Amino acid sequence: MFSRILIANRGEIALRIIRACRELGVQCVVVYSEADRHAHYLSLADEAICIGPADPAESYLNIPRIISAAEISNVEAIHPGYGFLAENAHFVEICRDCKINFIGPAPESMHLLGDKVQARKLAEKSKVAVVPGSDKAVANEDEAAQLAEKIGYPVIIKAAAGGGGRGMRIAHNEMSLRVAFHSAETEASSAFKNADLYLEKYLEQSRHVEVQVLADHTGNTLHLWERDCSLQRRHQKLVEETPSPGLSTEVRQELCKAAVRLAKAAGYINAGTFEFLLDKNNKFYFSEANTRIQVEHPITEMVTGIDLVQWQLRIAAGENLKLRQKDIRQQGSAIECRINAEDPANDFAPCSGCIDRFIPPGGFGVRLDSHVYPGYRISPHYDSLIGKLVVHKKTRAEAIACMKRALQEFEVGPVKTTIGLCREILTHRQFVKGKVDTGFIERTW
Amino acid sequence: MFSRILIANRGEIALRIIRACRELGVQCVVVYSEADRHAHYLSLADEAICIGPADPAESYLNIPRIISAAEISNVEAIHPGYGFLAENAHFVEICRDCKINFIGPAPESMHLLGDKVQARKLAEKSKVAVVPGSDKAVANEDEAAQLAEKIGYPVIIKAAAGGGGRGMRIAHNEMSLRVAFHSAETEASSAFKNADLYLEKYLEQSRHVEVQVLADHTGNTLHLWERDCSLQRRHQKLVEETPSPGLSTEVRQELCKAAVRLAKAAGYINAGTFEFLLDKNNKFYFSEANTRIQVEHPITEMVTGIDLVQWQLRIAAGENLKLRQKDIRQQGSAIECRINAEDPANDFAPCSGCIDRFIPPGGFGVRLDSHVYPGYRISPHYDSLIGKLVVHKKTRAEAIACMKRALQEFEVGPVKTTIGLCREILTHRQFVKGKVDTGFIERTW
Amino acid sequence: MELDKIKELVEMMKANDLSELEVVNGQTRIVLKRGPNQTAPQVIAMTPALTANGANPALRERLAAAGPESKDLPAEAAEDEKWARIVAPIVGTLYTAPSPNAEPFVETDSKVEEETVVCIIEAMKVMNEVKSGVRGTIKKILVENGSAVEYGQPLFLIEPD
Amino acid sequence: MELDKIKELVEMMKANDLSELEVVNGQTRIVLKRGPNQTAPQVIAMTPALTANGANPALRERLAAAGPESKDLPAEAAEDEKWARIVAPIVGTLYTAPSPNAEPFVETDSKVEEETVVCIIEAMKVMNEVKSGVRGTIKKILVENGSAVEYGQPLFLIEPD
Repeated sequence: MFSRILIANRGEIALRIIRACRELGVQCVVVYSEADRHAHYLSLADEAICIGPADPAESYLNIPRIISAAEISNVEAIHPGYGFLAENAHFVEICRDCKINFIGPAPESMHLLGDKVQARKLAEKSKVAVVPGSDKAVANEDEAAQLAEKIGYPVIIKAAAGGGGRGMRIAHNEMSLRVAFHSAETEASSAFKNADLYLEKYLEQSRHVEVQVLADHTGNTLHLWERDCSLQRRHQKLVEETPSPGLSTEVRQELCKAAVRLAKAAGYINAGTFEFLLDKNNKFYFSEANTRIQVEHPITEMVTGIDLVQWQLRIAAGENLKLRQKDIRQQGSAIECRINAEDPANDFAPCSGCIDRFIPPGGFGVRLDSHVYPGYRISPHYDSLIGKLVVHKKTRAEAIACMKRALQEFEVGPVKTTIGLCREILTHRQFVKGKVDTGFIERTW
Repeated sequence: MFSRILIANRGEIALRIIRACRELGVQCVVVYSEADRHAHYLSLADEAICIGPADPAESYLNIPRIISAAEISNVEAIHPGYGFLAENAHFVEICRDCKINFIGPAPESMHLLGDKVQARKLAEKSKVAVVPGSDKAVANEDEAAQLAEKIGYPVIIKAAAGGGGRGMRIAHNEMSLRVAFHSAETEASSAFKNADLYLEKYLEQSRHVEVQVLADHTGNTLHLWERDCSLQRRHQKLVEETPSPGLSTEVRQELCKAAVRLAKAAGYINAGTFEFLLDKNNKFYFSEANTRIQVEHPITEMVTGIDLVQWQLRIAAGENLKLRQKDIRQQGSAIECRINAEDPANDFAPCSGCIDRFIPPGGFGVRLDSHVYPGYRISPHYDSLIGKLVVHKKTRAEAIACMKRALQEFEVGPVKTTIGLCREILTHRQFVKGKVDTGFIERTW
Repeated sequence: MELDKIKELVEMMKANDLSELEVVNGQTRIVLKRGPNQTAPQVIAMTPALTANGANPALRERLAAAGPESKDLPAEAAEDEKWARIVAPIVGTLYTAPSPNAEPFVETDSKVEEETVVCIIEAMKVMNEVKSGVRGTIKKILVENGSAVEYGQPLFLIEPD
Repeated sequence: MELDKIKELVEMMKANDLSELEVVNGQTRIVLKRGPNQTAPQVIAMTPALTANGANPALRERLAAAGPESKDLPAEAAEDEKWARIVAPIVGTLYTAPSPNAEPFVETDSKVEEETVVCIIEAMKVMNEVKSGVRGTIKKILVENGSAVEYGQPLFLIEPD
């Protein structure tokens, strides 16, 4: 195991990695920007190094500053968390050049899976269905219109290098396609410095179901079952659960095996997620891979009892999985609600400012991952996630009851949050029946 | 199931019961004294009723006031929590007379098990070993001295009606016995209005191991495995864990079966605990029964996945256990640390006053049961427990690592707490090896 | 302390961005607090209400309103402050008259002695008489016949002689 | 207590940026608080140090001491306040001289121009020259040769001309 690592991230995921390090007895150094100078989690690390001003480009996204911090703090590895540099293959290559271990997959797998066009080819080779769509980047508007005509509307435009919903557009006819193509191109170009777009059929009333994978250097590639993340708003996940209420045992098995085939085909090592769309007829299509730990990883930890972040460190340090597939059981039901500092009444505008009141829920079945405490200041420079509320109970009905009471206990002020919306979702008849799809939130609220 | 119950307690256990009610969809009314008027948990109940001033005799221990509150709030049952009226058979009889369900065992079992002399007889009939000692209350000092001579020093004097360490004295010779007898008599008389004392051999270097039992009205009596509560200071438990590191599989099975025999012999219904001492030779002796939910119940919930407080309500409402013994598995390892507002540097004097800083730990494996939040005022009228920090992991080693990092994260101020002492205990070689006994804390700190 | 004087203090607080002001002068005590978002200062009567924002706003309101040291409305506060209160000594069901068809024990403007029974509280089938404890005039009846009252709940406002 | 007197106190608070004021005089007691978030009056450079009580006190001290807004000692603070600071523009290893055996770029009392190189910070094998940015006299060197510095860390105190 490493004796000392650097955490190149902030907020709740930095704290999550600090916790894993503490439990493994690994020293951790966390970098921070000036905006995070007073964040409490810094004091829980063994060292904290200021790397720049609030602007992510000058701090958390700045490769030279992070590598320099790793060098002066004498670490053996860097954990990138999620977001920022987590899926930047160039950063992984630089780590390799500097002889610093990157806690994640090799840059080759990242390149392969990070490019959506290449990932589709991989899926086809692995006999995993993909949504009908373009086999490569669409050259221009006219080509897009032609293809859309062929596969049928509605279609979705995605940035080849994208993630987290940015650069995505849905078009229901040629006119809206042409408009969407331009704005997606601009957004992709500025967000990812890569204007490549591709196009696929938009599956209406589909569920978003993803599979967690862990793989070691010997090729032992295991799945940790699925997560259902259908509850999204503008492609941003809001409520996640496992097991997925929309899967039969057979489809679940097929789906998880497909993810393992994909991971093996990509030579994948470490923790990763393979995302699928499940259509109305329970047919699933590979959508994309996330070559990093995901925000919603805790629900998988709860039902399997396996600490994913600890395993990320272990695998990166050369340890092999002692587990076999049949040891990984999906016990009980887990739900996560993302608590964002956003104002649902004001089109989910992010709220910044000081959190004066913060009374978290607790008790049996409740887990909270949050870097927030009374007096915490939300910086406008970063995302609005202030906590992940997770419950784990024997049955889905009990998990829903537990989440409802936990949301009820959770007090945050004066900033506005998604707590109230989550309560409404958990109470909604459709959610309780397990009959939701990716369009549910936008149709309903 | 009941539609509405009254919670006749305060602090963390009142909150615990509120949570169980919320998840079951049962309305709850909580009583409070003037000292608890501003406690946050009151706002989580459906109704809160002030029943008197801070002095427990005028509020939480006052039967007429609690019954009157139950009457005006139109409830079907009363949950007594632990402490206060929880083991008061007279209160249970009054509830029965007033046609209010008492969430706990029948007064007859309570009488039988609450009297230590009768409980010993029951154990002998059930073929469960008891510590050598008096078969009935010791009449006076001379009789005590005579008996002590017969069974051999050291001996322990206990109040027949006692609990929670009050009225207990250890004597190593006749002189100390005579002194101890008098002070124990005075204490028992004032604390329990019953001066009866009994005497038994004091088992040195023994472990305190107790068994959780659940029994329904049909006689289905199940154990939920054991808890090891050897880490005590002046007979007050401080750290508890399950499974007990001091038990072999055979002894564990025997012990748990003995508890079930005792529960059946007492006609016990609802949740209860049977306490045993385990001597150096792994021989166990029945010590006493607690006819209520216990402070340390969460560790049992973590390893079995069974919500004990919800089952208390269900059983009291006439529901039968759907479980069979073989369904109840002890999965992983759980530890609880009691966080008390006490100053270890000042002989554990309770601290009262305002808690300004309260940053609880979180993340994977951590459960916190606490009614405290920043701005909470600790009243000098009640016990000093401000929270129960519980962890649950696959192995004992992982649970210890998790507890250590959770204690490290936990910030409470300006009042002094037992957090630091718990950290020292969790780090101590003897604890890590699982080699502690009931005298460990007092010998070491 | 005249009302005008309080008004002036309030204006001064606003103008100077004061958050809190306390003046004690012999028997008189004035506490004024101004929140960051409030335009008008609140007169606070010593006891902070529950700050909770939890399950049941109705309960919170009830708790806030029913507390022995709280007020219904800030406007009434100053006036009510002058009067003494008779509070519930026990929890139970309150009756304002000795029997369903009888006259009430007291009404607004009733003169009472210290030993005058002002109401009955039933607890565990026992009727407990509540005495005024103060000699004076009943100015306000705060509870209805047959209602449940909790310990310490204000029942009557009385102007002592 | 006259209103005028309170007004005067308030003016004084404002003028001196006091956040709290309490006057007790026999029977009279006055408490005034100003500003929503201020708990203490602002004196010199307030360092919002980490309030944490967590894993590593050493780190906390280091963070508190190393922050660009912090001071070594309150006593020195007033004096140091007069001087400008040269802070680290990047994170890396600082060298006070161009090579191991060379003379340092600057010493205490060195005169520097805006363009004078005062040290080098190595980051990812690149030597980055740090220029004074201010014309003046170096009064204090806060870091040692070869030490690791973080972004914004004060390196030199300089008395501008």
